[in-house]
Amino acid sequence: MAEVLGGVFTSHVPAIGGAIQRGAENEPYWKPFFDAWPPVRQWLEEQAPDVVVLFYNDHGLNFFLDTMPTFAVGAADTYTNDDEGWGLHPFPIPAGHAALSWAIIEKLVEEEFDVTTCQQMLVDHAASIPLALCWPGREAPVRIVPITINTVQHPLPSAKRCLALGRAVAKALAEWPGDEKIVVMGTGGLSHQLDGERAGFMNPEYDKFCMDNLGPDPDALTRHSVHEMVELAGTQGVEILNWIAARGAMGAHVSEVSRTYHIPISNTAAAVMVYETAEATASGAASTEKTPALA
Amino acid sequence: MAEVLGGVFTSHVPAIGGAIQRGAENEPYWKPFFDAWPPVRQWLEEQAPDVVVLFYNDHGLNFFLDTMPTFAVGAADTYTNDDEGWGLHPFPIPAGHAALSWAIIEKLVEEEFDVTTCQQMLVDHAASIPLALCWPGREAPVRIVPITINTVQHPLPSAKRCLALGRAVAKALAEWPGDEKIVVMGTGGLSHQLDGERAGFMNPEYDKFCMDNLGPDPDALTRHSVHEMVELAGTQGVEILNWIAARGAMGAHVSEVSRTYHIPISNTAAAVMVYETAEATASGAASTEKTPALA
Amino acid sequence: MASAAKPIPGTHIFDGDAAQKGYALNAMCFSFNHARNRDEFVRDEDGYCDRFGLTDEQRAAVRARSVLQMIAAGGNVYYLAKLAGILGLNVQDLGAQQTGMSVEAFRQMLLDTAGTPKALEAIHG
Amino acid sequence: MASAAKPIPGTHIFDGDAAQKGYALNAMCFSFNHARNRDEFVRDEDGYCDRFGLTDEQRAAVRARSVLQMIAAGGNVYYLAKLAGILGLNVQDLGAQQTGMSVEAFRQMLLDTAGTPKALEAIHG
Ligand SMILES: [Fe+3]
Ligand SMILES: [Fe+3]
Repeated sequence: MAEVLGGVFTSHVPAIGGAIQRGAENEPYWKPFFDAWPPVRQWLEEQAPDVVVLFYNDHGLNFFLDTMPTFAVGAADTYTNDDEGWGLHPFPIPAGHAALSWAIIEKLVEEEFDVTTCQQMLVDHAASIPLALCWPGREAPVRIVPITINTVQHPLPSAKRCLALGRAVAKALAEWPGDEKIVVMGTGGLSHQLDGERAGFMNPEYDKFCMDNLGPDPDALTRHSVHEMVELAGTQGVEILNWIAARGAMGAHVSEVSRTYHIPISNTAAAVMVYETAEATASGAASTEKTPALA
Repeated sequence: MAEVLGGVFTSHVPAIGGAIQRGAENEPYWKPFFDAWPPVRQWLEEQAPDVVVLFYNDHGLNFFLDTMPTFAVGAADTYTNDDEGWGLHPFPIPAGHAALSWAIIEKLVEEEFDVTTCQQMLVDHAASIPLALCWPGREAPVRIVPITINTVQHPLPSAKRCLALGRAVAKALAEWPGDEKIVVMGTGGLSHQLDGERAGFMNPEYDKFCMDNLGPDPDALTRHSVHEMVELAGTQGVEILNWIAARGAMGAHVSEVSRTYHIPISNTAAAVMVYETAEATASGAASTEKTPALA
Repeated sequence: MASAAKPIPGTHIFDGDAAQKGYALNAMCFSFNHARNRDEFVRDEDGYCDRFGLTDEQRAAVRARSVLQMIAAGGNVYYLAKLAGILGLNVQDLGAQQTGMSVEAFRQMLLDTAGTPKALEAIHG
Repeated sequence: MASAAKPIPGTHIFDGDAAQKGYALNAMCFSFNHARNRDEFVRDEDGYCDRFGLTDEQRAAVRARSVLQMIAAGGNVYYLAKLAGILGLNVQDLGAQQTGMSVEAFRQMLLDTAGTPKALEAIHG
């Protein structure tokens, strides 16, 4: 039986990719952010997942406004990253797990999610950078199922809808007959706004609300409308929708393994969190400390 | 206030387009099908709609399996038909009604439909032929909102989900502040199967069940799963999903204005139906005969 | 993902398994929306199949002009119809080939359906 | 469709109205995923804008290198960022320009946010 071991949640700012490619991880500006990662990598090393189900938003690499899906699910055995126009070298992307993708798609349509299925799909920095942070300097030793959420063109799906999407994915994972060990990933956020006279806006109070509640009570994050989330988190802070969906895919109960919150990375309040499920906790050594240091 | 006057439902077999372009309407093979249309055209003439909300399925002109939406809503002021590879000349396509499209998209996402929005979209014979049948020899004097439903790649949305989609569109139309007169259109079917050893399969009994119930009790059509619909209607007979969604967009109560059922057009059991709403009935002269001759 | 529902005789559900298996063949057929691609296929069929990376099974099916083999290789009839157009085959030709009938017999079968009691009831109310 | 919700100061929701208005500009920016298109834009900016059918308002905004004008003309920052890349501007440069600050002052504002009581609470628990 497949097991969902936990989830890694992280900001995905393009500049992080630049820092990785320049080898700037130890520069004073970057160190506080990159210091979040050794414990995450150790947790992943110990859990040794086979599959990552990765919730993120495309920023105009694969999708354009001609055909803009609310939810898209990759259904390929091969994905690639590519030139996004601002100088990052494409990162290596691990193989896809098409069979699991189709199982997820079947379940999502059965549960009345109107997904767009993508047998060919470029995955952008919102997928490639988190994978490079988890498994630096190599192709991640997992297979992936990428799931994108529209955070670009309003109307966006509500937080409630995104959480429900994740929960339907959880059902698909629970029914999957394979014996893969699965980790979910949610990328983006936290609060930031790149555009408009309010550019540079961040909101640590709302970010803390999200980090405090995502694990024990994710429904708390669904009380805000998308418009309220834009007000609270900034125009791009709505990328928290990816975190909310990923949290939904983890099942009901999770415990916090690690948390880092740092301001600023580029224009963004950056966060890195790991949650694990009872399955991972039961599996042993990994989580000597179940109670988060900072929560 | 906008009014939904009724709906036109028709098969959309490519060969119909060939017959139109060859001027074969009066050939013995074609006459029984084309004889359905003068009353439909007269009804449209009398109702004089401004807008057609058109539910159909793309057959591989606009969408491919790389990016395959369950539901897609056109959001353009201009659409074109194009070469589909088998010799039809492109038909003229009327202008889009992008503002109404966006109002529908807003409502659909609010009602938790995960639509793909298309600001650029080729519309195929499933849209162009029905428009050419309604308004022969000219560009239809309406603006359109095209909505596609995946009937190509399983899993398909259920009949229940398609009816709910249509009903959410009905809400959007009811809230639309414009004063347009609106007709919905649902195209495709009825029973037919092009592929496999069962090619040529048709099922008049199921077709009659659909035609008898679509108006008074569309929920009756949602009792069958998609798999059962394939068994009952044939692999391409599932295009009835477009009819079901269009019916949902008409509101609760409709009366049948006309019905034609003819076997075969190409490999298909062909049907043409018109329903009208109380708004159209109230508007007068049009429907001297509310009780369908054949029902 | 193969459907768990009971099989329907003579009927192939185009599901995820088929869509994945048939991707190259269907992509080639999708390209036939453009006349220049149809011309190119006619001019150099093998080279064109190469360009889309068809599997051996798909190439054999195309070479044999066998619709059932194309479907077994993941072809979807909505896309295959564009290839059929190049080959000058309409959907009755496809139906005849798949059912093992002559085109005439297949056409007659379609016409005969119109005369069944259920059809007469549907047609005449 | 313009949102009925109350406006958020300094914040532009990229909704249907904006998406429709900005289509040509965003399509041009989307094309900048390819190096050859970026080169072509650098070589012949006017010609490249022509090719994508930019509106006068969009062309003026691009010519002025004004992000706020581009947004007013329907630009979406996710796509505009690709144009910014060509112009050698990072998101701090964009932020400074839009807020009317110097880049240094904008950067300092971001750093200052980290020192607020709420931020310290979020950072240190
Ligand atoms: Fe982002
Ligand atoms: Fe069709």
